[in-house]
Amino acid sequence: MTCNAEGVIAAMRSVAQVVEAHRDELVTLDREIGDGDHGENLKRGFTAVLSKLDNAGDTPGAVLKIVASTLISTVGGAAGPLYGTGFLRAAAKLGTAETLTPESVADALQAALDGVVARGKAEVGDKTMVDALTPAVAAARETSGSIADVLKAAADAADKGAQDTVPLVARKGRASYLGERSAGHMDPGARSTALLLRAFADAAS
Amino acid sequence: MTCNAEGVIAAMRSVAQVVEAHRDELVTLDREIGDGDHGENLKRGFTAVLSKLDNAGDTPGAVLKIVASTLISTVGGAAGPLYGTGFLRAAAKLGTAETLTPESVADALQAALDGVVARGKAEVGDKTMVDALTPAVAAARETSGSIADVLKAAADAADKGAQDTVPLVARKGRASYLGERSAGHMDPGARSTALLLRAFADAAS
Amino acid sequence: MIGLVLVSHSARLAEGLAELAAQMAPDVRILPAGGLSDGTLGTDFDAVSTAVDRAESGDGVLLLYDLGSAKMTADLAVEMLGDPSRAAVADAPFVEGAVAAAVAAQGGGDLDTVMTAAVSAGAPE
Amino acid sequence: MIGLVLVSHSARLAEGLAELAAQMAPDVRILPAGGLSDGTLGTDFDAVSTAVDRAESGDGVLLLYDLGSAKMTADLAVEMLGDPSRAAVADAPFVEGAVAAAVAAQGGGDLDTVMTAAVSAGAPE
Ligand SMILES: Nc1ncnc2c1ncn2[C@@H]1O[C@H](COP(=O)(O)OP(=O)(O)O)[C@@H](O)[C@H]1O
Ligand SMILES: Nc1ncnc2c1ncn2[C@@H]1O[C@H](COP(=O)(O)OP(=O)(O)O)[C@@H](O)[C@H]1O
Ligand SMILES: [Mg+2]
Ligand SMILES: [Mg+2]
Ligand SMILES: [Mg+2]
Ligand SMILES: [Mg+2]
Repeated sequence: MTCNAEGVIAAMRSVAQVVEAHRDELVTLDREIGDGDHGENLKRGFTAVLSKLDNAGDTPGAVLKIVASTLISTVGGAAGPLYGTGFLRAAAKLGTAETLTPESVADALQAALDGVVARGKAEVGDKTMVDALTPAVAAARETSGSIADVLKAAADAADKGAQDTVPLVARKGRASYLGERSAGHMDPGARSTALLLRAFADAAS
Repeated sequence: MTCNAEGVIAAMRSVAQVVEAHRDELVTLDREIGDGDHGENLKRGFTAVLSKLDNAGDTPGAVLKIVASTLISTVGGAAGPLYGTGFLRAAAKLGTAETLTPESVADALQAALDGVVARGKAEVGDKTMVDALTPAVAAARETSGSIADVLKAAADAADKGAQDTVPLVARKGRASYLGERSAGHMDPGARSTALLLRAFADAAS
Repeated sequence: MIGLVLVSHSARLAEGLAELAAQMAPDVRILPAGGLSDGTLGTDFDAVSTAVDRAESGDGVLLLYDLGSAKMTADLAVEMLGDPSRAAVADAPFVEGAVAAAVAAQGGGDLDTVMTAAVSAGAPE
Repeated sequence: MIGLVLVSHSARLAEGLAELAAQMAPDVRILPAGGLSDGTLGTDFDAVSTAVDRAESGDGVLLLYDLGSAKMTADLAVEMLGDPSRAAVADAPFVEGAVAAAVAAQGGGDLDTVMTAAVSAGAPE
């Protein structure tokens, strides 16, 4: 991907496609331990994002800011303020830089994680998207190489992090109402985080 | 009043009239420290009672049981279960006796108070109808004489009990939400209890 | 499965809470019993009693209420049941308790378990 | 006078609670912000932000919420205000807190007082 605003816009388009393609999977996961709307929430959010992407901004940060505010306004579930805050903090971290670097991508991911944690107060092990995003950020920081390398490492780690939520008992979000019964299911938000990062990685390679 | 079922039915008709006449006063009192519906609640309840009084029963207890279930079904506010339980317990106390005596009237009042307290868990001083009914029962028990004498003593004591709620801070019911601001107003339920007892006393004399 | 009855002064409040709680408990009978039949605010004893009957599918019913006078109506409805041990009134925060109780009922909990879920519910994280 | 915003996943729940709380607080601005614009369950950030604006009459706004994700939406709406100190989100039982907060606001309490009334509200007696 080109590492400017246009590249981020193109990446967001493929994220939206991936979300659409995995809508039903995310709904099914959320039906097991939540209210069954995570796929629909994200689909609604990223469909709205798609409609805002033309001329969304001149810098990666500006584009992510639009993505953030659109998700906040349209997702309608916990994922709205969480991903919204994540994209917002990433945008702020990138500032007015015209292009991304491997380092700035890792920094942006770190800022996104910090934002999600500030918003939702979840810790690793609570069976949330934080369980996918935390190892993703660590992997991104440890990886040297291209932006594609950084994002691929992040996506791989997020996949594993999402898988690792299966045995956990939820302590945050709706799934926490289920107590022990939440064990044995993958957290839908962790899964969607892994999907988003994979879409970014694929777009960058 | 004749001390049989017919007399109780006649007394209930005048209670209904008194409630209707004092609807606005009770609404105004309840607007100060509650939700402003006590007069309307009781009017709705006793209007429904009126429609059930023809052939309501052959004993005072049977009549009071109809009154109780009608109030429970129609009042719609705290006064419904409270007065309903009071009348129900009074009815049970009177059993199948064909006529009232001064002693059975005092016993029935005591049973009504016990029922109101069991239902609402209020103590004297909490600024509720219990503050009118408690002294009324004590006065009824201490009075020897006719049924009219017993009920007049009860009504006089209830009037004073209701007046004495003015400076109190409410600890039960909606008025308790107001805290200190509930002081300086008469409790609407204490006032309606005094009105009911006065109507009974007048009917008996 | 335990059924739930939501006793409220407002029809809309009870209905809205029923739809919220049903989201995570699709198989639980959750019966709203809110407002008076003329549309004004208040609790309707007969509506509550009917809702308790409808919520019962054999394992018992938990009632939740919005304000103190609704609790008295709920208590009375339980006392007047043929078998009062088949239902219980939870002293729980109305919304938080109803959602937690619905999830516990969906999980197959008995009346005690569902009651405990309701009364120990706080604002979720 | 402090205004209130009731952030819920359900339009009916928020509206019903607003009418319940208004009973004892006729002069308080109590704005329901429940559900998504398509009528489904969820929290609508833009509706919450608009409600905060409308609830503000100069003294500040308290927001209450039904479930954790509604809290996050409420927090975000406050942070995005021009002056975030003009509003606050109460970690309180939704129904009980809203009624207590409404009464406290009606009594002329400031934002701290109304917040305290909300968070210390339990099931009333
Ligand atoms: N407090 C929290 N911190 C981090 N993530 C959370 C939190 N609460 C919920 N989540 C994430 O949000 C996901 C659910 O999102 P979604 O279904 O869109 O929202 P809702 O639960 O409001 O229906 C969960 O799977 C979890 O990953
Ligand atoms: N727990 C209680 N115990 C005794 N009396 C109570 C209790 N709660 C409320 N009351 C009485 O009920 C009266 C209010 O009745 P009403 O206005 O009909 O009901 P609501 O408060 O539900 O609108 C109060 O004035 C008080 O006397
Ligand atoms: Mg969901
Ligand atoms: Mg949802
Ligand atoms: Mg009232
Ligand atoms: Mg009322």
